[in-house]
Amino acid sequence: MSVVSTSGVSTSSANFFAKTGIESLNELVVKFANVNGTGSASANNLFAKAVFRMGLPVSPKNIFPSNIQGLPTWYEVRISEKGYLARRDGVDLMVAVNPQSMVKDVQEVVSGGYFLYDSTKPLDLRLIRDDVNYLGIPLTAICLREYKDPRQRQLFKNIIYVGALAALINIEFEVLTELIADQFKGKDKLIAPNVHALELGYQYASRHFNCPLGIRLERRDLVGDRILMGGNDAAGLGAIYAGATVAAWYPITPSTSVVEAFEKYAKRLRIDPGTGKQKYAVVQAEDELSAIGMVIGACWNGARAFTATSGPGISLMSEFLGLAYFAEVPAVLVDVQRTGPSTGMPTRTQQSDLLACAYASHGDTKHIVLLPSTPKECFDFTVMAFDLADYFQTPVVVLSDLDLGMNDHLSEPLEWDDARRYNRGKVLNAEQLDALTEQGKRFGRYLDVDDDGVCYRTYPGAHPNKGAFFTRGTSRDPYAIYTEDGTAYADNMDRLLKKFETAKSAVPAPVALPVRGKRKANLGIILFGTSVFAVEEAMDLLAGQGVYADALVVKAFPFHEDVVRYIDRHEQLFVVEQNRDGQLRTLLTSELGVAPAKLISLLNYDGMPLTANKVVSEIQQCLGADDEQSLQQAQ
Amino acid sequence: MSVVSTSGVSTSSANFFAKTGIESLNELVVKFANVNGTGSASANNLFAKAVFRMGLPVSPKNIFPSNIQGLPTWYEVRISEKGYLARRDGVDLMVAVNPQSMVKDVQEVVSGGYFLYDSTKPLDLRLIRDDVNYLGIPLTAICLREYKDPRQRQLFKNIIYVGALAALINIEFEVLTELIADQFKGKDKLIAPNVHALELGYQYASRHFNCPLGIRLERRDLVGDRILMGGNDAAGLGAIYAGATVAAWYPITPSTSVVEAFEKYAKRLRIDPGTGKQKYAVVQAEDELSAIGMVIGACWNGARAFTATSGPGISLMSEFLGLAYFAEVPAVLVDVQRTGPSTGMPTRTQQSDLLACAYASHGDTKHIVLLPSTPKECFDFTVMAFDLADYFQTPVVVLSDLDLGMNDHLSEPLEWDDARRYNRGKVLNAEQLDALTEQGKRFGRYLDVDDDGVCYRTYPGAHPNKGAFFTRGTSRDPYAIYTEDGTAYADNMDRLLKKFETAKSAVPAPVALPVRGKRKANLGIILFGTSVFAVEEAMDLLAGQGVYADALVVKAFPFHEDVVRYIDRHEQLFVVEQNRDGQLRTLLTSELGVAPAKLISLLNYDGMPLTANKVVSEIQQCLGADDEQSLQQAQ
Amino acid sequence: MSYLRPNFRHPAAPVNRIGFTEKDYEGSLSTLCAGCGHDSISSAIVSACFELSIEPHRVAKLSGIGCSSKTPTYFLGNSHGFNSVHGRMPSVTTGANLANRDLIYLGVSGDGDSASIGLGQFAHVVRRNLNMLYIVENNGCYGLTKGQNSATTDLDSTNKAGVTNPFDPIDLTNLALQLGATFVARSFSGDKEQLVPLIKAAISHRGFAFIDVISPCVTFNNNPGSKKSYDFVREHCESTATIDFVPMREEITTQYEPGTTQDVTLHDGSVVRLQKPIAGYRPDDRRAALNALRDAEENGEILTGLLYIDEDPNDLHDTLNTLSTPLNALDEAALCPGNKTLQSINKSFQ
Amino acid sequence: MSYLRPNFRHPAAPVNRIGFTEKDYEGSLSTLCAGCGHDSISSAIVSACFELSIEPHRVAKLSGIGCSSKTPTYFLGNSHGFNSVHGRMPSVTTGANLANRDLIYLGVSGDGDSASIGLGQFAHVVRRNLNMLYIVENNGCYGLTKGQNSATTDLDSTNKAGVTNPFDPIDLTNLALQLGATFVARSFSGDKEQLVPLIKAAISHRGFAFIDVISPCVTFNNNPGSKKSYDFVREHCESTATIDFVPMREEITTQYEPGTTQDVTLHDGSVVRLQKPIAGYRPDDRRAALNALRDAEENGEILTGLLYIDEDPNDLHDTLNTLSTPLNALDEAALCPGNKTLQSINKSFQ
Ligand SMILES: Cc1ncc(C[n+]2csc(CCOP(=O)(O)OP(=O)(O)O)c2C)c(N)n1
Ligand SMILES: Cc1ncc(C[n+]2csc(CCOP(=O)(O)OP(=O)(O)O)c2C)c(N)n1
Ligand code: SF4
Ligand code: SF4
Ligand SMILES: [Mg+2]
Ligand SMILES: [Mg+2]
Repeated sequence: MSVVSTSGVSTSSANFFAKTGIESLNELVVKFANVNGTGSASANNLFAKAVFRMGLPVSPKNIFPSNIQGLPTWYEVRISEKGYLARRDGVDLMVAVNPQSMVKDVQEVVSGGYFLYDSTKPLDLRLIRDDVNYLGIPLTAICLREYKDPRQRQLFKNIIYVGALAALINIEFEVLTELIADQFKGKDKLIAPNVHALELGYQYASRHFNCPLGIRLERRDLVGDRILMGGNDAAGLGAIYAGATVAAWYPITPSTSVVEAFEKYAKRLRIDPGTGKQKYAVVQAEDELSAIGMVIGACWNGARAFTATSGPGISLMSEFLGLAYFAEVPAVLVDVQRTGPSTGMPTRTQQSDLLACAYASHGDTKHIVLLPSTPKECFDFTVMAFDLADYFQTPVVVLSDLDLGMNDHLSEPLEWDDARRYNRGKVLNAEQLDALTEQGKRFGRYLDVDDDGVCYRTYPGAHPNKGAFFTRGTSRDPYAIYTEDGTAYADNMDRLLKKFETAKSAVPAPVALPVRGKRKANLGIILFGTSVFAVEEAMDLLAGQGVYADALVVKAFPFHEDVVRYIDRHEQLFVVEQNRDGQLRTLLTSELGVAPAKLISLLNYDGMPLTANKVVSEIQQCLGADDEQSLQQAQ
Repeated sequence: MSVVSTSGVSTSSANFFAKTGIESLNELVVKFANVNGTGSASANNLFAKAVFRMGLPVSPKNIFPSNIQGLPTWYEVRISEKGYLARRDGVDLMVAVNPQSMVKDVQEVVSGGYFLYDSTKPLDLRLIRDDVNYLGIPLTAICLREYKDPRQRQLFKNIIYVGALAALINIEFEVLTELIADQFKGKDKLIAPNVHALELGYQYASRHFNCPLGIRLERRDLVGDRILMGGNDAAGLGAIYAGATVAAWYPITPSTSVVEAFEKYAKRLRIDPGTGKQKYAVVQAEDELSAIGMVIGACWNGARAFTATSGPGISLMSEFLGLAYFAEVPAVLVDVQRTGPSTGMPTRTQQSDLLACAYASHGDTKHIVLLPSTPKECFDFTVMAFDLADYFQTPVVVLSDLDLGMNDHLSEPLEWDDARRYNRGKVLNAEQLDALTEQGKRFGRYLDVDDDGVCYRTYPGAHPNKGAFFTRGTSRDPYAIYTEDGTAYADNMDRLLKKFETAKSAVPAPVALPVRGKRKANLGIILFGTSVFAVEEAMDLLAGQGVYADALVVKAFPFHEDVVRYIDRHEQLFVVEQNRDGQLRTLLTSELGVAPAKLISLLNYDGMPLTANKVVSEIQQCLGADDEQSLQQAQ
Repeated sequence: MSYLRPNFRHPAAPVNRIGFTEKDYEGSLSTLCAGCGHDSISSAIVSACFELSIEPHRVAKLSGIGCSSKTPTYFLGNSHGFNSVHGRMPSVTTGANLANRDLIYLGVSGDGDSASIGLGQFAHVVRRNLNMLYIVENNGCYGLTKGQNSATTDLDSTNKAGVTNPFDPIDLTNLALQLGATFVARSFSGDKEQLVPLIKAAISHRGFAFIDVISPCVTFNNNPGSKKSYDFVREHCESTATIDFVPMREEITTQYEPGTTQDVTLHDGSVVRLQKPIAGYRPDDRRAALNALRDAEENGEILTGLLYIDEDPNDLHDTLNTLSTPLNALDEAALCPGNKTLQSINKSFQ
Repeated sequence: MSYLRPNFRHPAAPVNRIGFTEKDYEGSLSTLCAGCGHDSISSAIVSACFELSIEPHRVAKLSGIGCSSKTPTYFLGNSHGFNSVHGRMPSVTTGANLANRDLIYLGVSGDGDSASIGLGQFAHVVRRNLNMLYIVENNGCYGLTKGQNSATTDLDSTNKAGVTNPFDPIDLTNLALQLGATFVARSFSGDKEQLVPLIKAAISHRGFAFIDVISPCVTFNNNPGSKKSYDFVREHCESTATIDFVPMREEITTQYEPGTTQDVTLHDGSVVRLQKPIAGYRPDDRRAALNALRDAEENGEILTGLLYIDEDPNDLHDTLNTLSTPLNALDEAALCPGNKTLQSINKSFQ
């Protein structure tokens, strides 16, 4: 039966309930449709954080435009006590406060779902679906009544709907007030007004709707000591812990917050108590070519330095990456991928810089690329990147993406072993240089002394008359002397290849995702980065349909030998990637000699994070009905 | 018996003959060891051109340092009436006029070969091999006697040894004098002194040695109407014939002479007779980023424009290449490859930019790459590049290399069909736009009207109020309107892929090299570019050893379907490339799904052009003794 | 989202010499922040082109990347536009101009686009005296990437993120003068009275015309140090570490007499002091212009107006002596030497 | 191939304060053309470092790509060197300096390297006032790529390939002054009397020191328009279309008094007129320096000497307020906050 709202403020003809409202406990998707620049971000974060504090796994996605103010922006929150963190199609509850996008927004609501809107003005009839429940709240009217300052009216509108949600889906109000208190610690005068706004919404909802709805939350103890953090914060923090002292960068979405995080923490943790001076330097360069040049100069001179960028920056840095590869200078880059090519969709995610990074620059080059899937891995791999760059004297790219970098993710807490020491690699100091001479040995910058392709270097100024050498992008002999001799050149290129081989055992090993229920897997999946969330969920769904898969999450290029083993164990593999051209598949075939026929590409490249449904449907489609049978028999 | 030279000027203790001098008619390698900046180039060219004019196939290679004056430089000339144009190891006659490199030079002489040197000073004893024939000519002394001006002394020294060679290996003297006459037409006062210098050398040699030697030349009629030309000249000329009107470039070895040739011919062939004004514009940009930007701007605006560069330039241009790919703007690039990575060996050859060009820029991109093997193909493919770029509205790279571009090659003569019309692709003019409106159709810049992935474009200013659109590197809908809609983005990316598919049938087909002697081939070879010369010769040598191969010279990326057919016809293939990482093999596996196991890499990457011996020995080694047997039985 | 003007067309709207109304020079809706100075510049461009009776399709609009570089979408909807890559508009425009010398080239850029990543291309397009109008919409920050300092940010000013700029700003008018620009001007986005005539003059100039337009970023030029600095809303956003709140703002306009100076208060309360040269100022002396710039700078003033003009310079086409017919209009007949010539070229290689 | 000096060491060679002979500051053999101005600059650098009694290993040599950029191999053989990529020496030097503020940074570049591809980096390293000596070995052409015109080539001058330059040259000293450089000088490669003291002063300057050294390219600054233009050998090479003949040349030297001007005849007979400021010239007034430059330019003279110096500016480390200990000398203890802190950071994300 359709209940007409009795809102004291306005009555919207459309404010009624559908025959059946969906029922769901702790498994739902709530989506906020806002206008950017209206201060909704803080309110929406508050919502997600509250769910998190109720012990429920939560995964928010910010879907924002490449502009600053006035365009539609969405915040999609998946809550799942099953622990699924991937995006899920279909919105159970849409908080639609942006008239521009309402037509689109209402279509996204699942049948029987809920549509919360500002009922100050009556609802446009085109928006009415008879299988959706409409929750009208006169947000504007309430704000007009409550606040004088037009900007406060706009700001608190957001807090009010969060208050309403607390009533509607049963968020513990104390959790919200506690969060407000935390947030405005020190600025106490801000606390009361925010709590008041929450109450306004809470009360309105409780008064006008029978709360809680069929979709609601209940406290659980499912997040343990996990944290809710963005990958860029974690990467920036990783650079702090790894001992990076020089950061050179050029602003670009979605990587900007990596260096911003580094600087934020450096201001707190890297000021010399005695002098108040900085134990770090951050330079906003004039462009990406300059940024990577500074990083290479600093690393050449014995500091740990890094830059953060995105696709266009990688293209601009490629000449310098070739220099660092060939001249063997360490460098650390964090590439937070966005949708390419060119400027593409700067505020959407993708995994399409893999080839550009692995083979960056003209000539024969190969670069170490690390592939994190979680904020914790963003932290760990960034730390590791500095050790690898120093040890192998070559650029190392930490390949993140917009989804991982800019969205909050539920992640294992960060850890640091205080016994850990930085591995600065093969660097000779004055004493060692003198010892060498005593042994009658001559220092050769590019001599493969240890037969692992990794040579010894010295820092400028290390010794008054020993160990100085000339670094260059041109061909040179083992003693760093310029040469155009073909054999010397080829030997050096072979050694660089050997060095890359050596790196295989030093990079992080892939992570296996076990088959569900102690079955034998009848197919395998290879993936990297943020595809892991959808694949984890898809493996459960597939198992439910009798398709048992195991999976391997690749963590680095060059490929660890475990990748080879995994591939050998399977006849048929799906390679899941968020790009158009199957870039990981290309690397697997060309670097490991895997028969392409063995690798089926499963691609997602529309800029939105991968969903489990997409994985399941593509795999089912590909297996086809009959295969599916045979698979089931096979069990 | 050792004949002591009776040179009137100086007697060199080392001037004797070995027991046995090699004998060879019209099959030899003559190498000149000079100091660069001493004017030897013109003399050495004279030598090669003379051999060519005697109707003999000749293939000179310039092996020069990355510096301007004072370092060793070599000019290696292979003469082969069998028609082999590849480099060949081992020097039959070394003209050693550079003391710096003599130790190395003498080692390169084959046993029984000849070593011509300046006997003004006695020969260093360390240079004496008892299996080499030494020909001492007091070049410096002669010049001191003959010329006052020190610079003329230096210059004519080179002409004198050419005169001597005429006597020693029997070059027709009239051919030389005729060449001098051609060269200095208009500057007649230069002719006599040059001829005189030739005679000085000729007479000295005839007087002091029993000329001709066992290695000598005889006129043949083997070159027909072929030309002796460098690939860069041909490419520059191709741009003239293709109607290029804008050339924007930045100097870099070995591509500089492409634009220089374009400008040289434009000055002759592109001046408007009436006004004396230029029907072309050449701009030396401030760097490669600017050069490709200008090319893209000009092509966007309806002109045909190109740039020429080498590896480092490709790296710097990659951001712009991604823009042109995604925004669909034509552009033509000539990449004359040198030895990478980074600055590498700027004056040595390599084929290592293939991947950097095919997948240039971040994100999912694929670019059309044409692969010429000869100057004629440099001309034809450059012309074709402009048609392909216009038709497919995308960058096209003509991938040459230092060997092809800067060395003279015996080539089929250039041809032009005067009936040929430029294919400017799908461009709508004012009338067509009006017609469209009359048909009630709306112009959509990115509408796939013909279902081939190729859309219609308009030039700026085409129509007062129709057909204007916004070109951008960001995502847009079929009507060129900015969008962040995932489906619109993905559809567009799929169309770009479809367009690339369409291109497969438009690019030049591969060229098959038939098996020798009507045998059945028992192995296949895939190659591209300048590897063809060594492979042609190797196929003969292998046939002589009972190994019968056919080969396919790939001419373009994306791969023509004939490439697929060829690969399917063979169980086992050698992929011959002049790079370290097997870049063509990578493209074949990832783009065609060929099993990597089927493709054996045969790589040469020391910066020197590939030799037939290298190909033969690697193939034999790989086949192994027993395989070889089985192969022979198989016949 | 802000509109350049209401979207309906007044029946009796005034038409120009070629029968177009001002509306015919507009573009699509702006997606910039309400009150953004860049929108004022867009409407000034619209007015200038309308008043000059330019055929819209004879204009090519080019830009780099940034809020400023987005604006070509918001004016001259009947002109082709090219939103290229960051900092590279000058090279793309150079190529376009070489291909067709008959169009009017309007390049729009930002201070980040031109003074940082694009400084090299800026300097070299000036040096080549390309026939174009180059407008830098100078807001002293990186708007589109959320307000980082740019190379034109004032020394010691603090941006919304609280970062104080320790470097001297680059004055692009100064640089343009040094590098030989033949038309150099500066104005303020809100001063249509000054800006529109300058744009008209620049378009009419045959050669490189540069206008540095000070264009406040209402969102990120939000200096906490300024007098209006206590701000409930800002504190709220700061403590939630989200800078996604952009209050609706009015465009800032101003109007003042030649020879006078004018203080303009920006949205954050900070003040810029603009100066117009005295009536007698003769903009034909490069050196005088440079000194005038320094004088103003030393008094903490920003000199606006037409600073320098060389009435009739050689543009790049003159320098290269290219044909008067646009190169993109030449066909096979005009360009291809034909087979006979080719055969004689073959001879020279035999 | 030319030698900086004979390779044997005189027993009684004079030693400096720290007991080094001049030879200890030399590098490997130069592979530049005989008589190349760049070699003169290298030996001036050697003398300057010797006279300043610098420990060679405390110097880091950096360069881009070009004949000029090759020279760091030819001096200070006991110093680390970095021959980076074309036009990017400034950024690499910036990073190096940030890593270790205690070394002396000597950057060598060419006019192509700095005024064309590298102009943006040049401008921004000036703006940051990096503590370094930046030498441009200015030969007005691209030597290593065989003599194309560069952005500093004189207007209307014709190069060896016969191409006449139609563009105004960029004066890097002028640009450096505009952009706030704190030490700006110009000299001539052959004028050791002027050059050596300038290099010493520049090295001693704490901040960005720029020296534009005019350095003739004996091979490609070979102007057929000059009086010596009839040249048998050149004609020979021209008609054979090979430019591989480089006559042996003597280095050009000169010496003249402050306040005077001096005509220096280059190898091709063309003349440069150098001027030294009068004794009273006070190099502490940026504006005066700019005007002096223009005066000289207008008289067709090239002003040399120390043009401007700011005795005690803030270098980049002062601006960034970095620790006095070099950053590359800090270890885990100094840099890593440890697990306890990390756990409290975890809390802030719960
Ligand atoms: C190569 C590259 N680097 C970085 C970016 C990110 N980016 C976009 S706009 C911008 C700066 C814009 O500043 P400005 O030119 O002043 O324009 P405004 O937004 O201030 O008008 C940057 C750095 C990019 N798009 N491309
Ligand atoms: C990215 C890139 N583009 C082009 C080149 C080719 N190149 C080498 S040196 C040089 C110019 C050198 O000129 P300059 O800096 O004046 O040095 P000079 O040789 O005159 O001393 C160029 C263009 C290169 N090495 N790298
Ligand atoms: S961010 Fe600033 S520059 Fe960008 S649109 Fe908003 S106000 Fe304008
Ligand atoms: S080419 Fe010119 S700059 Fe290069 S070494 Fe020779 S003389 Fe010097
Ligand atoms: Mg800006
Ligand atoms: Mg130079």
